Amino acid sequence: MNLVVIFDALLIFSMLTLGWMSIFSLSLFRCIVFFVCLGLLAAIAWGQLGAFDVAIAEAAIGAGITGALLLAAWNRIRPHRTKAIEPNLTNAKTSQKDTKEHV
Amino acid sequence: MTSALFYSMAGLALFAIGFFGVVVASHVMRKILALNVMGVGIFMFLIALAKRNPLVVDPLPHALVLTGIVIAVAGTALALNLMVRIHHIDQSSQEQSK
Amino acid sequence: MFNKLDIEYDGPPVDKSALSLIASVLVAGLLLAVTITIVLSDKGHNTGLATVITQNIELSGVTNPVTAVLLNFRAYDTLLEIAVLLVVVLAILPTRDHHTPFFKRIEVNKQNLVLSALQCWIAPAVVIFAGYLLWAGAHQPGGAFQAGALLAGASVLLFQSDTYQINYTSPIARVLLVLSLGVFITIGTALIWFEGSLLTYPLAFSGLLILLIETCATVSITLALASLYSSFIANENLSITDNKHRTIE
Amino acid sequence: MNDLSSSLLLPAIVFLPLLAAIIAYLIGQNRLQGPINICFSLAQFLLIGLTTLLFLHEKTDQSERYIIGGWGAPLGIDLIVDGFSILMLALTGLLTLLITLYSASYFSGKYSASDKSLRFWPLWWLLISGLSALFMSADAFNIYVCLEIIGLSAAALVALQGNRAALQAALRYLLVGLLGSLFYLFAIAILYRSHGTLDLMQIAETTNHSFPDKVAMILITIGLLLKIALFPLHFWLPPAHANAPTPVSAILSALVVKASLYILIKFWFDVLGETTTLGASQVLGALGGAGIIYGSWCAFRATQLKLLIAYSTVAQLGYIFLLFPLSEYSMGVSSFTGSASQAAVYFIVAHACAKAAMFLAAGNLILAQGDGEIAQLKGIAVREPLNVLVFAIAGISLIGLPPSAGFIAKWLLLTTAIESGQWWWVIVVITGGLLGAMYLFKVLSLAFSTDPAVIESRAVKSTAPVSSVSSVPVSNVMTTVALILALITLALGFNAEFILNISNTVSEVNDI
Amino acid sequence: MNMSTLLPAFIVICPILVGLAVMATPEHRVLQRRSLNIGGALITLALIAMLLSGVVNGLDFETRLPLLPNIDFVLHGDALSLLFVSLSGLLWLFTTIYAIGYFKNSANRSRFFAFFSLCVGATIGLALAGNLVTFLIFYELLTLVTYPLIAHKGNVASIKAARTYLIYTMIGGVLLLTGVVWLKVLAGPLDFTSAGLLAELPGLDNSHLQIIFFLLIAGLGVKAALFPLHAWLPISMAAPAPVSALLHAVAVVKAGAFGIVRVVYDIYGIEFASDLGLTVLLAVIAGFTIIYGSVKALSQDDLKRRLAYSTVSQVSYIALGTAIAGPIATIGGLVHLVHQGLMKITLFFCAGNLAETLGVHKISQMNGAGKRMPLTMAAFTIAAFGMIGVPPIAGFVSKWYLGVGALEAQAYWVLGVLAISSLLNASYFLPIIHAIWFKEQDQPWPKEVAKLRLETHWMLLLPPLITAFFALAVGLFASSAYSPLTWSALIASREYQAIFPDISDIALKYSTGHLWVLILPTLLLFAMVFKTLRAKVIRLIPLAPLPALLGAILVVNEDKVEQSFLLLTAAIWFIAALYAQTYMTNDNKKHRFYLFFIITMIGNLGVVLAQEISSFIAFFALMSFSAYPLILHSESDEAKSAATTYIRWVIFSEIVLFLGLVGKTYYAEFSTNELPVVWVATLLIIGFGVKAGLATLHVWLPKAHPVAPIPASALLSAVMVKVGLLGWIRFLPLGDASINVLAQPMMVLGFTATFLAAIYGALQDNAKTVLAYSTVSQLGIIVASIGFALANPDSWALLLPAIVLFAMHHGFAKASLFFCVGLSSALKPGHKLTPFLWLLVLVPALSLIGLPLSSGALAKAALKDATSSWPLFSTLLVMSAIGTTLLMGRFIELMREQAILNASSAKPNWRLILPTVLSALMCLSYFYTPPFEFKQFQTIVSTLSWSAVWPAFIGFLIIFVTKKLRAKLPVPPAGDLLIVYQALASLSTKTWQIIANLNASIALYIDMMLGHLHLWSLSVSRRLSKQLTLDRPGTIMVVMLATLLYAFLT
Repeated sequence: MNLVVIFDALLIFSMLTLGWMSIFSLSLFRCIVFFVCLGLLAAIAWGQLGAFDVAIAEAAIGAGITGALLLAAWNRIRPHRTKAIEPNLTNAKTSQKDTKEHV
Repeated sequence: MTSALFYSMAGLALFAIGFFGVVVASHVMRKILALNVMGVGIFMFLIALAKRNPLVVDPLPHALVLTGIVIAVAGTALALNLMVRIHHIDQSSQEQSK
Repeated sequence: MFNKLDIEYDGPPVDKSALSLIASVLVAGLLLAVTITIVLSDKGHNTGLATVITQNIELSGVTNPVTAVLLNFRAYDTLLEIAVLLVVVLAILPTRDHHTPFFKRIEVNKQNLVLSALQCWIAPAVVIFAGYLLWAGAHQPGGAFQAGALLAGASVLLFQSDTYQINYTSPIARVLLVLSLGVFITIGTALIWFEGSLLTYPLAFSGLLILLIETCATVSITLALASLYSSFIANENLSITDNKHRTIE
Repeated sequence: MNDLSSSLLLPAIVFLPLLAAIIAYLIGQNRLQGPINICFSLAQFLLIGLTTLLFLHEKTDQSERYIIGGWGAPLGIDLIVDGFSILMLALTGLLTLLITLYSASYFSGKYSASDKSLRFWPLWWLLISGLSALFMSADAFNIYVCLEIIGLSAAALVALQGNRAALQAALRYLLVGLLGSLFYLFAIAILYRSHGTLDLMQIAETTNHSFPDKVAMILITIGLLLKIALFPLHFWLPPAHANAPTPVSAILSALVVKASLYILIKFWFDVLGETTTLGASQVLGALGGAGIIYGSWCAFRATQLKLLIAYSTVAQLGYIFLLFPLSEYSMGVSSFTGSASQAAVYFIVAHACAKAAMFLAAGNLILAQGDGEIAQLKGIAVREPLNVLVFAIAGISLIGLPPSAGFIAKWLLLTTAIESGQWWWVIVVITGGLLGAMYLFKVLSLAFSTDPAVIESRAVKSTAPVSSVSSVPVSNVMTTVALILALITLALGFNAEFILNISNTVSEVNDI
Repeated sequence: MNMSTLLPAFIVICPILVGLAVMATPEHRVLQRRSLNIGGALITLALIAMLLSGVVNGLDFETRLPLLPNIDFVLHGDALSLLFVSLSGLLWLFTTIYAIGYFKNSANRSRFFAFFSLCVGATIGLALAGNLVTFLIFYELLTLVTYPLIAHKGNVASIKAARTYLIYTMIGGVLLLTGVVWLKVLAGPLDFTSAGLLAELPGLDNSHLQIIFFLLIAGLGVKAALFPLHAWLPISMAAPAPVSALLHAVAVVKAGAFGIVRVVYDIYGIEFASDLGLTVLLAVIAGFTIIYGSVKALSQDDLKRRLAYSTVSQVSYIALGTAIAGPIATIGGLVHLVHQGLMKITLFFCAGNLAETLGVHKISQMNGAGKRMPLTMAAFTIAAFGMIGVPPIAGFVSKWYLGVGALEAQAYWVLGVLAISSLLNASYFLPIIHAIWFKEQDQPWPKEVAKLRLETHWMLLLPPLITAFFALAVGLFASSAYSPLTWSALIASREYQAIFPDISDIALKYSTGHLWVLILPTLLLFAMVFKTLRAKVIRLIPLAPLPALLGAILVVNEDKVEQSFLLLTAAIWFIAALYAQTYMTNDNKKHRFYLFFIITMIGNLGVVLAQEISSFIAFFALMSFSAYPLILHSESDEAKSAATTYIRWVIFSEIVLFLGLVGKTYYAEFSTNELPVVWVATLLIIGFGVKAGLATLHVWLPKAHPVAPIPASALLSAVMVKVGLLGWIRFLPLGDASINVLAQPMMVLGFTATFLAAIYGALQDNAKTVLAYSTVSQLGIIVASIGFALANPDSWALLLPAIVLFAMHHGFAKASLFFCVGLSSALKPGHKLTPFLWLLVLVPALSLIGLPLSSGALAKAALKDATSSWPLFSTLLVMSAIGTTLLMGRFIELMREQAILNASSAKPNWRLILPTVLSALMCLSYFYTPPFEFKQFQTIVSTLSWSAVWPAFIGFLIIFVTKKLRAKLPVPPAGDLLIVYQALASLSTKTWQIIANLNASIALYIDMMLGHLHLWSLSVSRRLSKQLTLDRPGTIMVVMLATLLYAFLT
C-alpha cells in the first residue's frame, strides 16, 4: 500500500463519482462542470499511466474544448430571464410536440 | 494486480455508467454527456491496456485514443449543434404562437 | 433511449418513464460486470505492438512513438479522422458570408482591462507554446492535435471579448479548413508516385513531411475547433438563416 | 496497372471523393456545383468500374491487399478487397453516379435553397469516401473511423432539411450512431487486448473459442445492430430516412445501413467466426423475421410516403438477417458460403437498387404533388406515370416478384431455407412478401384511382389562393435517374450469375 | 446463336418491346400508337407462324439463359406451348383492334395499351416457358401487368376489383412460389418434359410431392378460378371490356389452366400424378367448379358478371380434362383452352359492344338488341351456343372429347357434370338469346351512341365477328390437319406416348353425303341477310328443297332409308314452302319466319344426309333450335309458353343425346365387349324420343302445334318428328342384338301413347291440337315397332321398310291435314268448291285411319306382316285404328264447326289449295312409289282387308255416340303430362329457393361474423400497435444485450 496505489484508488473513485454526477446531477450546469473535472482527472490518470500525449490532448480537447462547447450550448438552451415566465406551459407544449414526432 | 488493471476496470465501469446514463437520462445534453463518459471509459480501458505490461508502454492504443478523442469532440459538437437548433425552432414557434 | 429527446432545461435528470427500467439496467450492469471479469480473466496478448513499433521507429522519421503511429504507421487513420472533423465543421458552419473579411478587429470603447491584457500577452505566448508543442511532437509528447487544441483555446479566449471576429466562412477560412486534408491527400498520393505506395514516406524526408502535415493539421484543427465553438456563440445568425429555410420550405 | 495491390486504384477510390469534397467546399458558386460533381461521380464510377474489372480479371488470388505506407499488417493499415467488398464498392460507385446526377437536379436551386446545396455536396462526398473506405478496410480501428465519418456525415445530411422533424431525426440518428460506434470501439479494444493486432485477418488467424472474443463479438453485434436498425432497435430509422432530402434517403437506405451490415457480416463470418453459436444466429434470424413482419405492418399503416418506404427498409433488413440462421454451420463455425450468402448478397444488391429507385421516385412524386401524404397521391399515375412506374418496379422487387432482383434474392433465400430444413423461415418470408404487396399496392391503387370527386377537390384546392401544397414539375433528369435504377433492378432479375460470380469469391476469404 | 435459339426469345420480347414503346408514346399520337400496336401484333404473329412451321418440321427451338446457378431461363417451343402461343398471338391482334375501337376517345390510352402488350408478352412468355421457374417468372409478371389494366378506369369499383384480384393472385403466387422452390430443391432443374420428370427421379418422398402438388395447384388455381379461389374473377368485371375479354379468354385465367396442365403432365407426369392420387381430387374440384360457376351465373343480371361466372365454369373444363387422366380427355381439356378462348372473347367483345354502343350492361336491358346490332348479336349467339356445347361449334368438340375421355378413364360421374353443366349453360345463355332476338325493345337504350353507318364502329364489330367465325370454324373443321384439335391430339400423344390409343375413329369428321343439295338453300340464306334482296329471295324459297327432291328421286339411291327420308323431307318442305308463300303473305314477321324456315330446312335435310354421328347431331341441333322461332312465331302467350316448353325439351334431348352418342362412340371404338350397352341405348331412345314424341316425352308436341303457323306445324308433325325415328334407325343397335330390357317398356309406352293420346286428343277443341295428338298417337305405333325390333332383331329386315313406309305415309297425311286447317275458312257449305275441299280433308284423314287403298293401309299392312311373329302386336296395331278414327272424327267435327264459325265470303285461295292437293295426292297409294322394293305388297289389293275397315266403323260410331257426352266434358289442357312436370318443376324451384335463401342467410351471417372479426382484429391491431410502439429502445437494447450474451455464452 504505497502512496501511488492510494492515489490511484482515490483517482479512480473520484472519476467514477464524477462520471455518475456528470450525468445525474440535478442541474445541467453542474453536470458540465463535473464532466470537465472528469476530463481533467482522466488526463491526470493517463499521465499516471504514461500516456502523456493523450493526457495533454484530453486536457485540451476532451476537457477544454468539449467543456467550452457544452457550456456554450448550455448557454443557448438555458432559459433566459425573459422567457422563464411560463416554464410549465412551454414544457407541456414541447412534450406534446415530442409525442407527435415520435410516431 | 497492477494499477493498470484497476484503471481498466475503472474504464469498464465508466463505460457502464455512461451506458446507464444513455438509457436512463432524460435530457439530450445528459445523454450526450453520458456518451462522452462512455468514451472516456473506453479510452481509459485502452490506455490501461497500453500499460498492462509494466515494463513496456504500447504507443498504439495512445494513438487510437488520440484519434478517438477528436472524433468524440466532433460528434459532441454536432449533437450539441442539432440540439441547439431544435431548441431554437421550438422557441421561435412559441414566439410565433404568442 | 434516444426516442425521446428532451431539450427542456428544467427537466428531471432521469426520464420518469425510464425509472422502471433501472432494474433492467442493473441487469445490464451485472452483465457488464460479468464482461469485466471475463475480459480480465484472460491474460491477453502480452505487449501488443509495442515491440514492433520500437523496432520500426527508426524508419518513421520521428522519435515519439505516438506521433510515429499517428502520422506514419497509421497515417491513413489520421487522414480520415481529419475528414471526420471536416464533416462536423461542414455540418455546423453557418451559411457562407463572402463579404466580411477573414479577420476583423472591432474597436470597442469599453475595454475589459484583464481581458485585453490576456489578449495582448497571453495569446502570443499561447501561439508560441503551441508552435513548440507541434515541433516537439516529433520526439516527445505533443503534436498537431494538442497544439491545435491549445490554439483553439486561445481563440476561445479571444472571442470572450468580442474584439476580434473571424469569419469562418470566408474563402481564406475555407482554404485553411481544408488545408490539412488537402495537403495530406496530396502528399499521400504524390508518394504513390515516388515510392510506389500510399503514404510511404521516403526515409530522408519523412520527418520533414510529417512536420509539414502536422503544421497544416494544426492550422486546420485550430480553425475547425474554433469554428465549432464560434457556431454556438454566433448562433443567432445561424438561426436567422434557418428561419429563412423554413419559410422557403 | 494490372495489379490491384500496387496500383493507384484502391486509394484513389477513397481519395477522389475526399478531393471532390474539398473542391465542392471551396467552390462558392452554386452554378458550378452540378457539373463538377457530376464529373467527379463519373470519375469515381470509372475508377470503381476499372477496379472491379481488374479484380474480376485477375482471379488468381481471391482477395487483394493493398499495403499503405509500406508497413504491412500489424503495424500499418492495409486495404483489402475481396468479392463481397468489390461488390459493395461497385454498388457504391453505381449509386454514387446515379444519385449524384439526381442531386445535381434536386439541389439545382429549383427545388431547394442554395445554401442547402452548398452544404450538401461536401458532406455527400465525405459520406461516399467513408463508405468506399469502409468497404476496403482491413483494419478494425480504421473501420471505426470510417463508421464515424459515415455516421456523422449521414446525420448531418439528414439534418439538411432544417425543420424540426428532420433535426430531431438527425439528432437521434447521430446519437444512435455514436452509441453503436462506442460499443464497436470497446470491442476493438478487447480484441486488441487479446490479439495484439488490429488487422482483421490477423485477428481471424488467432481467434479461438476464448471468452474475450465472444464478448467482443457480442459488443460488435449489439453496436452494429443498433446502427443497422434491426427490428427492435429500428426506432431511429424511419424518421431519419423519411425526413432526409430525397437523395440522402436513397443513399441511407441503399448503402449506409448496409455498411454496418457489411462489417457485421465480416466479423460474424470471417473475423470472429469461431465465436458464433447456433443460438445466437437463431436469435438474429428471429429478430430479422420479426422485423420483416413488423416493418411491413408499420409500412402498411404509414400515412407518409417516405415513412412507408423507410419502414419497408426495416422489413427488408430483416430478410438479410435470415442469412445468419440459414448459413452453413459446421464444426462450430458458420461460414459465409453457399446459397445463404448468395441470397444475402443478392438481397443487399437488390434492396440497394430498388430502395434507391423507390426513394427517388417517391421524392419526385412528392415534388409533383407538393405533399408527402399518401392520401394525396390519388390519381398521380396520370400526371407522373413514369415515376409511378419506377415506384411500382422498385416495389415489385421489394416484394420479391419476378422479374426483378428481389425475386432472385427471395428465391435464393427460400431455396436455402428449404434446403436447410428450416421451413419456418419460408413462412416468414412469404408472409413478408404478402405484407409487402399490401403496402405497395396501397400506394399504387391510390395512384391509379381517378375518383372524380377527389380530383375536383384537388383542382379547387390548387386554384385557391392560399394553397398549402405547391407542386413543381419534376425535371426529366430526376425521373430518368430513378428509371435507370428501376431498370437495373429489373435487369438484375435476369442475370444473377454475374452478381453471384463477383461475390462468390467471398467464400474463399474465410478459409484462412 | 441462330434462329432456333433466338426465335422464342423474339416472340416474347416483341410484345414487351411494343409495350415499352407504347408507354413512351405521347398520349395524343394516336396513329403512332395504333401502328405500333397492330404492327407489333402482326410481327408477333408472323414470328409465331415461323415457330409453328419450324416445330411442325421437327425443329427444336430453345432459348436458354443462365438465371441462377442450376437454374436457367428457358423458352422452349413445344407443341403444347405453341397451342397457347398461337391463341394468344391471334387473339391479341383482334383484341388490339377491338381495344382501339373501344378506347377511341378515352384518357390514358398509352398506359392501357402498354400494359396490354405487356400482358400479352407475359402470357406468351408463360406459354413458351421451358421450365417451372421461367413459368413462375412470367406468371407473376402477368399478375403485375394485369393490375393496371383492371384498375384502368380508376373508379372505386375498379380499384377495388384490382385490389381483390391482387390479393387473390398474390396469395396464389406465393403458394406457387413455395411449391416451385420446394420442388426445385427436391428435384433440381424443373424443365418441362413430356411424360413428366418426377416419376423417374428416385428417392423422393411421396407425401412431400403431394403437399407440393397442392401448393402448386392452389397457386395456379387462383388464376384458373378453381372453386374456392375464384371470387376475384366476377369482381374484376369492373375492368374495361377488352381487358375482360383478354383476361377471360387468354391471359390470366388461361395462364392458370395452362399451368395446371404443365404441372400435371410435364412435371409430375400423368401416370405418376394419378398414382399419387392427386388427379382424382383435382378432377373433383374442377367438376364442382364447373357446376358451381354455372349455378352462380344463373342468377346474375349483369351481363359481364354472368359471363364471368361462365368463365369460372368453363375454364375448369381444362382442369377437368387434365385431371381425368386419359388421353382423350386430355385432348378435350387442351382443345378447350383454345375453344373457350375463342368463344369467351367473342362474348366479351359483344358485351363490350353493347355497353359501348348502347350503354347496355344488364341482361334485362338487352331486349331487342338483335334488331339494333344484328351482327354483334349473331356473333354472340354463335359463341353462346358454342358455350352450351351445341354442335358443330367449338365448345361441342371439347365436350365431346371430354365425354369420351371420361368414359375411357371410367370416370362416369364426369358425364353427369358435363350434362348438368350444359343444362345450366343453356339455361343462362338461352334466355339472353331469346331476349335479344325475340323480345321487343321495351325501353330506350341507356346511352346510345349516335347511329353510325354500321351498327357500331367497325373496329368494334370486326373482332367479334372474326372470333365467332373462328369459334365456328375450329368446331366445324376440327378434324382437319391444322385444327387445334389435331394439335391437341399431337400433344396428348406425346404426353402419353406408348399408351396413346388410335383416336382416328372418334374424330369429329363432319361428312355429309350429297352436300350439293344444301347449296341452294344456303345461298338463299345468305341472300336473306341483305335487306334489299329479302323480298325477292322470299319468292324463291320454294325452290330451295327442289335439289333435294330431285336428288332423292334421281341420285340418292345407295341407302334406301336415306332416300325415303330425303324424299319425304324434301317433298314436304317443298309443299310447305309453296303453302307458306301465300299463307304468310300478310304476316309482318315473315322475314324472320322465312329466315328460320330456311335454316330449319337446311338442318332437316342435313340430318337426313348426315353420314355419321357428328354431322347428324350437328344438323339435328341446327334443326331443333331454329324451329324455336317458328313455334314462337305469333308471340302470343300460348306461343311463348309452347316455345319455351319446346326449347326445354330440345335442350333435354340434346344433352341426353350427347351422352348417348358419346357412349356409343366410345363403346364402338374401344370396347371389346360385343354386346350393346344398355344405358347408351336408353339414352339414345330417350334423346331421340323427345323428338319422336315418345310417350311421356311428347308433351311439347300438343303445345307447339296449335300455335305455330300452319306450314310450320305441318313440318313439325310431318318431317321433324321423323328425325327422331331416323336417329333410332341410325344409332340403335337394331337388327344386331336384342335389348329386352328396353324393348318391353318401349312397346308398352308406344301402345299406351297410341290409345291414350287418341282419347285425350278426341277431347280437344282445337283442330291443330287434335292433329298433334294424332301425331303422338301415330308415333306411338312407330315407337312400339322399334320396341318390337329391339326384342326381335331378326325381324328388322322386314320391319325397317315397314316403319319407313309408315313414317312417310304419316308425314304426307299429317301434312295434308295441317294444310287443310288453313283452308277451314273455305270449307263452309255452299261454295261450289266445298265438296272438293272436303275431299282434301277426307283423303288424308282416311288414309291415316288406314282404310283400304290408302297409303295408311299399305303401311299398316307392312307393319302387320313384319310383326306377325307376335300376334298381339298386330292386334293392337289394328285396334289403334279405332283411336285414329276417333281423332280424325273429332278433327272433321272441329273443321266443320270452324268452317261455320269462320264463314267468310273470301274465295278459297288457289295458292293454298294447290299445295294441299299435292300432299293429299301422296296419301293415295297409287301416286306413292316408295323407294323400297316391297315384295310382299306388290299389289295394293292386299290392303283390302276387313281388319282395315272395322276399326274405322267403331271409331266413327264412338264419335257419333259420344258427341253429347264429349260436349259436356271439360276440355283437358293440351300438353297433358306437362302439367305434372311443371308442378314438379315448380316444387323443385321452391325447394331450390328455400335452399338458396338459407344459403344467403348463412352467407349473411358469415359476412356479419367476418365483419365482427374484422372490427375485432382492427381494434386488436390498433391496441397492439399502440403497445408495440417500442418507444423504449433502451430497455430493448439491454434485453437484446442480455439475450445475445446468453446466446453466445451458452
